[in-house]
Amino acid sequence: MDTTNLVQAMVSGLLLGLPYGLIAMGLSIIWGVMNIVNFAHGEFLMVSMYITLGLYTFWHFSPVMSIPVSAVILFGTGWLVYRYIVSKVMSGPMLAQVVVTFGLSAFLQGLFLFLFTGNYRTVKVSGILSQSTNIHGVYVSYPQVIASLITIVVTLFLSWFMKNTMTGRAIMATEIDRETAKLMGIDTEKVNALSFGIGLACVGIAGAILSSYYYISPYVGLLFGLMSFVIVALGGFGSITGAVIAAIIIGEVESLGGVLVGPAYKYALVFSLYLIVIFIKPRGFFGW
Amino acid sequence: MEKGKHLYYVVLVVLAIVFPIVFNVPFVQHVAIMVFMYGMLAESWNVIGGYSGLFSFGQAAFFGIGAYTSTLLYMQLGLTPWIGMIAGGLVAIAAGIAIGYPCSKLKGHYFAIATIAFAWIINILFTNWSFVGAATGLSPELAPADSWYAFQFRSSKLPYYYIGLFLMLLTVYVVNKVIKSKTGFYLRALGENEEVAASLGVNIAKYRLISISIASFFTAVAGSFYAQYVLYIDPPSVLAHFLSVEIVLIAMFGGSGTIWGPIWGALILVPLSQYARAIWGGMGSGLDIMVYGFVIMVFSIFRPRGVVSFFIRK
Amino acid sequence: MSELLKVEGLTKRFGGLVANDDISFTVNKGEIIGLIGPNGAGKTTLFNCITGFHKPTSGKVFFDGRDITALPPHRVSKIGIARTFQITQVFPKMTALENVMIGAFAMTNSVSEAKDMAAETLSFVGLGKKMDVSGESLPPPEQRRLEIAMALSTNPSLLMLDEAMAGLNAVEIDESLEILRKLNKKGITLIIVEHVMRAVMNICKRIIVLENGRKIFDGEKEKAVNDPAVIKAYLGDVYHAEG
Amino acid sequence: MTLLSLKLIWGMFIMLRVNGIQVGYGNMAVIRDVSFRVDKGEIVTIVGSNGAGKSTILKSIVGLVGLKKGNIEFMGEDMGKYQPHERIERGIVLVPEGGKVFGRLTIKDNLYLGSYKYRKEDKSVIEERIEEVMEIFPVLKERYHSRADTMSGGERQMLAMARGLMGNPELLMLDEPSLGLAPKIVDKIFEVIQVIHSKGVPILLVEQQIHRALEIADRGYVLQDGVIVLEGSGQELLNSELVKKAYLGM
Amino acid sequence: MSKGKRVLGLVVALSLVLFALYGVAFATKVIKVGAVYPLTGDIAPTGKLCKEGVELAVDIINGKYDLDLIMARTEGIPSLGGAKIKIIFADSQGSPRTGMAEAERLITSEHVVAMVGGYQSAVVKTASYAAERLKIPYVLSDATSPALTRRGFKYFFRVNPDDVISARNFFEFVQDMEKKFNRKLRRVALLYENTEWGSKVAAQQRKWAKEFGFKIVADIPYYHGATDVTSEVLKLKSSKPDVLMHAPYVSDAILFTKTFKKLNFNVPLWMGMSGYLDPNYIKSVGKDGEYVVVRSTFNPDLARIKPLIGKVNELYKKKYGRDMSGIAARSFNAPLVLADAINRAGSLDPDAIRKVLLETDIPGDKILMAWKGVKFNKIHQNIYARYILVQIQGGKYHTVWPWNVASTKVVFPVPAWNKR
Repeated sequence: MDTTNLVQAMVSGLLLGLPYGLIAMGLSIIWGVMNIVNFAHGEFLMVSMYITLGLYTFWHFSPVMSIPVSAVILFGTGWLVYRYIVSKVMSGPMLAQVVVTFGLSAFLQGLFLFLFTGNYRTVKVSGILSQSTNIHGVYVSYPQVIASLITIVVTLFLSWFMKNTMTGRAIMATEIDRETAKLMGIDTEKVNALSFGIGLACVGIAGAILSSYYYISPYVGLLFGLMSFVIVALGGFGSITGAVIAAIIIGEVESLGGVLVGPAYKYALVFSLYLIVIFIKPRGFFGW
Repeated sequence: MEKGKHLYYVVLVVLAIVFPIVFNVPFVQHVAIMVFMYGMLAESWNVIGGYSGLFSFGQAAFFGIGAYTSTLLYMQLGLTPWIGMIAGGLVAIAAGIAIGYPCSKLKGHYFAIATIAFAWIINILFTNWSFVGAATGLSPELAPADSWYAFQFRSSKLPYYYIGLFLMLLTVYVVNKVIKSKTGFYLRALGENEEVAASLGVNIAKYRLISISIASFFTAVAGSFYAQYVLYIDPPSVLAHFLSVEIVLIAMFGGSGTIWGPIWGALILVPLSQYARAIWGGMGSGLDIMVYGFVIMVFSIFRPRGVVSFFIRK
Repeated sequence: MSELLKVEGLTKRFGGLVANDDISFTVNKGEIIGLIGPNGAGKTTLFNCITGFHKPTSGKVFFDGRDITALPPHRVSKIGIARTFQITQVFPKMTALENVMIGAFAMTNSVSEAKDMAAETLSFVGLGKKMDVSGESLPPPEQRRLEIAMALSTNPSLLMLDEAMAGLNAVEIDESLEILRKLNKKGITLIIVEHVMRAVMNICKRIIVLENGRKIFDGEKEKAVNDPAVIKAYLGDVYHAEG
Repeated sequence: MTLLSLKLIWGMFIMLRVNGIQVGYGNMAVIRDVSFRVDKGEIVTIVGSNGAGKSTILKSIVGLVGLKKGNIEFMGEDMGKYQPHERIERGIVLVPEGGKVFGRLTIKDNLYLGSYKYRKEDKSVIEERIEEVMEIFPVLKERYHSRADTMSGGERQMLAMARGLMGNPELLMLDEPSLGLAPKIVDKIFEVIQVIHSKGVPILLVEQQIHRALEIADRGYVLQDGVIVLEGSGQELLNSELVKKAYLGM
Repeated sequence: MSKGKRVLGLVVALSLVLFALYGVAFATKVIKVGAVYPLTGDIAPTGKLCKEGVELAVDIINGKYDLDLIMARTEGIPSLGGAKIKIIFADSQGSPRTGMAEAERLITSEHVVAMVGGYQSAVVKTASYAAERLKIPYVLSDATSPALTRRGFKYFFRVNPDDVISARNFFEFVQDMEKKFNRKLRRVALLYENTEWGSKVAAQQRKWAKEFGFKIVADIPYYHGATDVTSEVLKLKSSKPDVLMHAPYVSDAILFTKTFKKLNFNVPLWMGMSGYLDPNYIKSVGKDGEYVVVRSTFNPDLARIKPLIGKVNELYKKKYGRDMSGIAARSFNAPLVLADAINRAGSLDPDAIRKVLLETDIPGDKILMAWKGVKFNKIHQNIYARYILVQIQGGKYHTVWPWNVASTKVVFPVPAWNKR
């Protein structure tokens, strides 16, 4: 394996990992605040990809332009899903929440299969989104760079938001101690809905930008959802930066490991890494 | 009350025995066999997830290990799958301990994801390991005729039906026995509060492993049963992540932490998915999956504690 | 009196924080020791180190002459040390009887025997009528007593109670003290962490005071209330007014 | 004077009125029939064993626990229809037991959260308030940017109270402010309670250190088995046989 | 017993009985034939194409068409009084277990007299096992795993060529290319999705590579459904192959094509199968899919040498609005062969159908494919079946090999990405 390929693998790993981070961040927020596993997370990614496809098909929105639209729609979806579905089982046993979100994921898959068939679709991008550049033999595709940059921006924004706004503090407070948060006059139900919305908005952003270089089908969310579970657990539940750092690590392991050990084993490496880390640090890198 | 309850069970079992004779339709029998298999799987999961508070999302690994062990023993050594079934169970226990031991400090979601990771690793290893047929999977040579030794029945599904029924009832019986014993009390204690349990002399690590072993064993036995029933196994069909999820789903849907809950779950969800597919699946429109998901969702909103909550009086 | 528990130079660090700093003391058979000190002084950490929930950073713990340092909790329980927790912890979904049975299984493998033993212990702490009530539906003071019953059911020779009196009124405290005295008469040695000074003063002969992880006093209770270090760190000048 | 205007004037003095409330978890009633009131400028204390339902009363006033019977009036308005956050916006503040602060957040963030109801106002409103509160709790100033979980038990209690004041309470409820604190720190807490009181904030105090609580209280109620068995001025209660015997151990 | 318990018990019991009755209720009037395809799941789009091919074949069997095709000029099955064929489709969800259960259901509850189709080899394996057990003829024309016909099944027949033939054809083609362009193309990279089908394809390719003296420079299985394939492509890239042989499903074909481009992986001869033949592929990757050489059994441009192909393609176009794909065409064969057998047998008895199937000898001009005909050997494999190779040029598939049926010249080597 020559150096160029190794560097290529590392760069690709980074560009692969960062967008994972965006998806995982959304999951992490939901997980942290409500302590529930959103099994339908990957399916919401799929929904946002179809939204991007729709915007492209009818109004020729480029995926970058559909980011805000998709984020807003997914935010609203998250809010509604919390209000009308998840909140109903919040007081139930933990796994009732698993069952509900799993049911939701099957429902969404079925629904999109029904509406759009199982056909694979792509958003035809042009201009910079369709190009890649070559730096000393290392190829970097612009859409992935854009996706990574957006991830960084969103991470910085969310970290700032959590630390410096009243709403952010309210989310953190709810995450730490729900009852005391209520005593601050925080409407924790609203915070939950908001967090679900923010979590899905992250997915909305990720889905829009992913559409520029990934195919779209009702089943596309499966592995993305699964990877984000692992990433969130690796980074530590509820930690935004933890999710991003874990995502980069996972991306690198997937990419470098695939090259060095063999592509067939790359996911095995990813999962083994999780197990090893978790045996040493049972709460992930940044878990509290 | 006790007596009435026993009578109730006897009637149910008799009904179960007569059922396939009355409805001698292979598809109906197939659905019933799947009910038994999933009932068994969900009941095994119940031991760890329902009672001991260890939410495993990786049961497919043990299912696959059971299926592979008995099939390999039959193909390589000509050993009857009946013994292979036990062997598979034992191998699964070993695997369960191998993963359970290092995981003994993990709780809640972290444990759940560790089991997902474990099952995926097993899946990937099997997919690339040529000794176990790698991606191609294994199909044991077909016996020329029905054979109890080879555990293959071609002329009728009835043997599978009764074996499945028996295995499921056996699982329920054993789980019930365990739960009512000291071990069972300890497992429940783990599930409710590990710290207090430890302070009262419960060896957490040991009982976690006991719990995992029981569940792995019966899950593997179900896997062997499956392998003999379908006579073809490959990683996507016996080691799939989705299978693990289904098991949890059924147990939860029926009501985990109760003896009959998981069986109810299987009794309702398995026919639902099978018939939804049979009725709408041919259109390929996704309607069946939609209906399945919708029913699960709505039901768990109104009955978050599962089907068994119908039986628990306020 | 013979020595039952001996703590030698026990230190426990959590990262940079020193929760227990070189603590040594001995407890003799049949004693009732009061362990007091401000919040965060390291009392609960000390409990956790003795009962195996934490591994001490350095130092040793001996029980009945045997080195039990870093033995896991269930082993510590088996050799005869029982404890309760600062924040009441019971098995929420199990009935009171089942809660106590878990402890009783340390003595027997038979479910029916465990049941009988548990019933007896429950009656002993005055919860005989609440056997079938689930742990979580008992009111807090009764959960406290259930906790004691659970600890007792393991047949300990040393019982360590972490704020078992918090939230009890005077009458209830007296009742609890009565139970503790009875236990002590049976030969059970007691270490109690308590802020309720009237309880401590009432039942303990000897008091150990911790501050910032260090032992600052160990001796007769009468001396404690006049000890300037104890007054400065913990009691303040108001103690006398409280009676 | 008509009856109506009498009621109006009377109402101007009453901050909180609790009428025959019943509260319970599951099948058991923790609070069976409790009525009391807090007037403007008063310190009122409820005496009774912990776990007997004093905390539950405070929680039900702020809305964390639902009522089975009875009602709660605050500044003449029935609180029944309001969620906890709506009650807090109306000026009811509860400082919870055990100095519960948000450990992973800084002292600054904790204080900001205390004035969550002013989130839509200009930041300077909050900053000003922080200045005021700091005067009462100078210790917080030094640690302003450090995490709350690095503080000692006593400091946390101070922070919890300061955070409560950030909400500009019309009624401040303190749940066991001295719980688990060294007697020395307790002195300080009681000093601060009086300082707060001197600023005209009515206080409803639930306290284990009965003697000291009654000393500073204008009025007190004795709660036993879920009902109020005795009420009177702090001094009256201190001298009553019941309190002496059951709570002061005299 | 509580009221809830009783009501629930009743509901469950009742629905179980209803479900059970559902299984028994149907009786036969038309001739029912079962077909199991992946109609949901991530290869559902391909399953749907298969279904379309089957549906068109049934139209032709049941109606009167002026086509030089078996069963076209008659309506229904003449020897059975013009009885109509009806296909009962079922969804395998891509799972062998479901495939088996659905096959059984079709046979025992829907009372189909024979089975066709399957697409994924792993599913056909169990579905055909069920059919064999229940003694129902199974005529397959889409799955390609060689193992399927090597189990000694009595009732199982395959019309289309298998992967042994495919692998051999691939290397024959490469050899022909070497001759034609006078350039050595000995370094071969294998890339395949890692389930039953892909791994079997690779095994055959390895075998034939050895036979023909090619060097395997990369042998890369991958997880179908992966979110990213960078490392796979990097491995390929560093092996510097002359020829790439790729066995993907459609989603992987799309993802790999995009990644090839992204990482500037260029191979002189890019060969693929299956997923590359799915119309979704060209639709999704557009220009980037140009010049892939794809294994097929059919292509509309063969109409030039076999007019029948053009006519059938017209019918297909009328029905579905686009050209008939190789996938649909492949599935089209089985129902015709089966209907012909039923007609000749004049009976629905499985053994009678089996007997005439064994005697089948359909000449090449009576079938859609450019084969010499249909004739089954000992293991029930059609001995005349073979592949053609098509190349994507200008967004369409053009036949390029064997040379004698080629409609267009093969473009070689594949130009650099920035020159496409």
